[in-house]
Amino acid sequence: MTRSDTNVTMLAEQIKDGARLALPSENSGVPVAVVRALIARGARDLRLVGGPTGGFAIDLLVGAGCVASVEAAGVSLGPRGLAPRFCAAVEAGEIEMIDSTCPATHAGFIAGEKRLPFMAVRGVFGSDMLKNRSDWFVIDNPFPPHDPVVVVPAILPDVTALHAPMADEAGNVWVGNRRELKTMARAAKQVLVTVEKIHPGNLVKDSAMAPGLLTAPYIDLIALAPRGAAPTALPPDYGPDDAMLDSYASAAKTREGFDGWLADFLGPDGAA
Amino acid sequence: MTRSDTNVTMLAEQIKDGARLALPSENSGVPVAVVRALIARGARDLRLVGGPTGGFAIDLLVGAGCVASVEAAGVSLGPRGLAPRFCAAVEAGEIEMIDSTCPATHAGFIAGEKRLPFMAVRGVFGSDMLKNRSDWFVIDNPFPPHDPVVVVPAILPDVTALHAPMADEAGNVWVGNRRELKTMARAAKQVLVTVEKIHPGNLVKDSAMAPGLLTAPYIDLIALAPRGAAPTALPPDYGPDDAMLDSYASAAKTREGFDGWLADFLGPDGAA
Amino acid sequence: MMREYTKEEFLIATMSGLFGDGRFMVSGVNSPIPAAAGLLHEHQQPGFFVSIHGDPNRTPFVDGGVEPFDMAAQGRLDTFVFGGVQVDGQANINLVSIGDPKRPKKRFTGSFGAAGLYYLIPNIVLFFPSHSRRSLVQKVDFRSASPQAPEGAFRQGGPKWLLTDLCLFRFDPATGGFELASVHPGQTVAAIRDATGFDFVVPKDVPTTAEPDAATLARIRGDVRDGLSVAYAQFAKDCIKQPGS
Amino acid sequence: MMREYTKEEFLIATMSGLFGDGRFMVSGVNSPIPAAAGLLHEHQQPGFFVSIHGDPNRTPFVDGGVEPFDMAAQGRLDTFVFGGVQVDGQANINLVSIGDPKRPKKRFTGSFGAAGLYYLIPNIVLFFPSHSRRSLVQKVDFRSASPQAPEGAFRQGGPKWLLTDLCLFRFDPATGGFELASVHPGQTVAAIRDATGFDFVVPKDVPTTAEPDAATLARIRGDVRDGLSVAYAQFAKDCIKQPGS
Repeated sequence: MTRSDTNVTMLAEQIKDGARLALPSENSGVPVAVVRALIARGARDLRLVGGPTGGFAIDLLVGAGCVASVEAAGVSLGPRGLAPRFCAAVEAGEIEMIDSTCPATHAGFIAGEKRLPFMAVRGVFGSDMLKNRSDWFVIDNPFPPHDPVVVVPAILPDVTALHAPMADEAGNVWVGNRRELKTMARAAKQVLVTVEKIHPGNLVKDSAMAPGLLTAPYIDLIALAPRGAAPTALPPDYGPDDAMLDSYASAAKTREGFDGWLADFLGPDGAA
Repeated sequence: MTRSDTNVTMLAEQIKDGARLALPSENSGVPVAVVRALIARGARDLRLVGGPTGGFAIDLLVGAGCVASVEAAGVSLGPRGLAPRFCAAVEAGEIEMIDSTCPATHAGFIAGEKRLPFMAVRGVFGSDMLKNRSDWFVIDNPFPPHDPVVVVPAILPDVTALHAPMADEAGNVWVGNRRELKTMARAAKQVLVTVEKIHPGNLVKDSAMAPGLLTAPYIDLIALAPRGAAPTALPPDYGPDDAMLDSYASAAKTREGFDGWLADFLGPDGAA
Repeated sequence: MMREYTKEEFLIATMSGLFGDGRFMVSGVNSPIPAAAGLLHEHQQPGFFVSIHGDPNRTPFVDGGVEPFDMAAQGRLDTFVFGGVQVDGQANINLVSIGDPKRPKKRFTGSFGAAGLYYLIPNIVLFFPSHSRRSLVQKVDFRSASPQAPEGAFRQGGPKWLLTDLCLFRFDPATGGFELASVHPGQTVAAIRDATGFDFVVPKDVPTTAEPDAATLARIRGDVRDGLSVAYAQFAKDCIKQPGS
Repeated sequence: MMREYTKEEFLIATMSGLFGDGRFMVSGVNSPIPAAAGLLHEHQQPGFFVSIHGDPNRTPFVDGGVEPFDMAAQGRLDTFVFGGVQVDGQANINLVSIGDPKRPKKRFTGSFGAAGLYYLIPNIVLFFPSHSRRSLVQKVDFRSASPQAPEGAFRQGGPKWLLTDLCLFRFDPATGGFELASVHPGQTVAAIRDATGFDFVVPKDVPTTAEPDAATLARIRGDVRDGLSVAYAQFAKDCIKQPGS
């Protein structure tokens, strides 16, 4: 086992069973290496929050039996269609699905980042999310014209885990234009990051790179994990592994197919 | 008159007398060239909003008689002490001062950026801003524990004007880590930008530079204005012009001193 | 040369005609026809620009997932196309599930941004390319987005059109229902009634949806096909004819 | 060697002792003594870091002016020093004006972030280095920040100490008033009463504020002086002695 494997495993150990775990949307820094370690460990009862949506990683965790609930504005395999294990688990009543809508999840994370109790969001009226969710409701705008407005509570995950193109030696992580990752991280109690590589020096002093950084004070642990987001894409470093995602989409249509695919994915050391 | 002078003048013409004009905090991209053009034109009744504070430019505009009101969390010359024309104008009752506090102004701009009617802000209780401002008040948090929380309305300036290190040929402006400039721009009805230089190509495609961009869709007009923020600093391009700021701080202590300094600053063509 | 076009080419041309005089459209995940219609509209409406998910040259966002929603709130996002599993006669759309949502017969993706954007984007086109009583229903099983708000609610946009493979409906915000705007070539009002699970208004004269002219088809098979191939190479190849054909 | 230190060195050493076991402090505009006290505290408290306005190597913010306020809300900003024009016996501070604020006799800068941060930062030190009845008043003319909130208001911080050039007060959130914590060398309780416009509690035994020891002075004149010179070269030169003196 290489040192970086050890680190990813240690990092995944920080995510306790039952944790409320926020994960980036597809192709936005999904920490697949950590997800793999969680499955290898046999993590249970995770309460996932998509940022604001999810894909391969959520489907994988659900299929592997690690998940109690999913809060997301959408879960899919993108161009490959529905997320088969996620859909099957919802249909079988095996997980709780907490449907959201993107701007409401963003608002919840922003409120979390600012430790505000709530934030308003435009629209959402008439939707069944508003009807079904006891934690969303309509108040009167306290300002003229005192129109009804939907408010949602802060989202404060136990852990936000993400994968990024690089960290620097000072522990700053470059997330580029995925600004919502900063928000999700700052809203969380604990922040775990895997990266492609360690960049020498301190990127805060690089005026071009600084605006894309999630800086060291927000981060609890960093581990090296080359291609740690694969098979999902990590712009600008790499695109999706189409062959692997195709094989997943096809295999995961059935329970048996998924189990076989997962065994291959975990490899011979995969069993916890 | 050079082309860039013409452009700054044209750009300043967009700012109508009486406009609610948001300006960046000191050393964060203050559009001094535009301020100079406003004074040369004899602009009147501007309602300035500091982002969230102000310094040299606000003092200059106030001293030149261009200002009806200032909304800010603070106005000062930084290491050079109080803003003399601003203080004199408040003491003489010549301008309306609308005192704010930094996080409330930030919250107002963020609400403006999202076109939300209001936003909550932590603290602020017991302050005379809360007492004096009819547009700030306390509501009950709609979520448990239903604690009192201060809410402030969206700030929607008529114009946000700023100076930046560069624009690219596609009209994107790089503001680097001055994230609040993006927020202030997106909250405004009109956005006017001066820049040090035009960068070839399209920086949206440069993953390092992209996170620091205010992109073209948000911007109404761009004009070249080399050293357009001087004598204030424009990191990372240049620091403050200490000699000029020292001479200002000293001269502006009196009405006569200010008038003489301003005449020099405007130059022989300065009279509108 | 009549009818010398694919179903997709017809829908691209028709949809493009619904995009009006706005300036900015975002086409979401898995939306080749809306993306193509946006590209076509760029030629028809100077100043119009379509952002295409999956095309890095057409992704002008630099502040992550929040930015398009803030842009919509700012009135900078004029046009959007929503699909779904079901749509009903009140323009409620369902992207979530069939059956009881707590224990659905069939689960789908989720609502994405629809519930918010439904109040912010002036020109929303609902696109259901498989017109049947299973997709155009009396009442959706789950409301992912609804135009039905309490009185006085802020609204700067909403659904305007419902385009299917059989016809085009116009949504009337005053009545909260659909009116048949045109029937596609070869279709009849009766056939559309048969295939539709909700009631709708039928005006006295129902025009036939215009067929794309030669210039439009040439444009679709030229610039649009090229531009679309960045994000949707397979679709462009399979569903749009070769240039000059 | 007794009293072989400047007034500023004494205040730096004393203030540093108030910074407790927090990890992150931000020192604002025009705050050389707080900045120096922060630098000194870095040596006394492992893991402590002071951000200094004007020192690019000590400005870890990458998201503009909002970030420090969000950090404060997140509980990541432990220590802050506020000054002002006036402070009263209820720890209200005034950074705005003397007289009627609508038409003040004297206008100052404004409240900056104090009104919000007063509820978010656990360890707030008020610093009024010119102790007199003009600055320590019965009732401030303008409340830039106040700890007086409605019942149940969210509060994770507030003023803890009031340091002047004559003494140190401790703020008691239970009574909402100040208690004399120590008098600086050479001062008396009576002199402090004389110079103070508000009432305060005087415990039976009032200690004298400790003087900085030789090691502390050496540290101030060494690393602290060097570090401070980036943002406050003139102050470091004028108010801190040469190393070894």
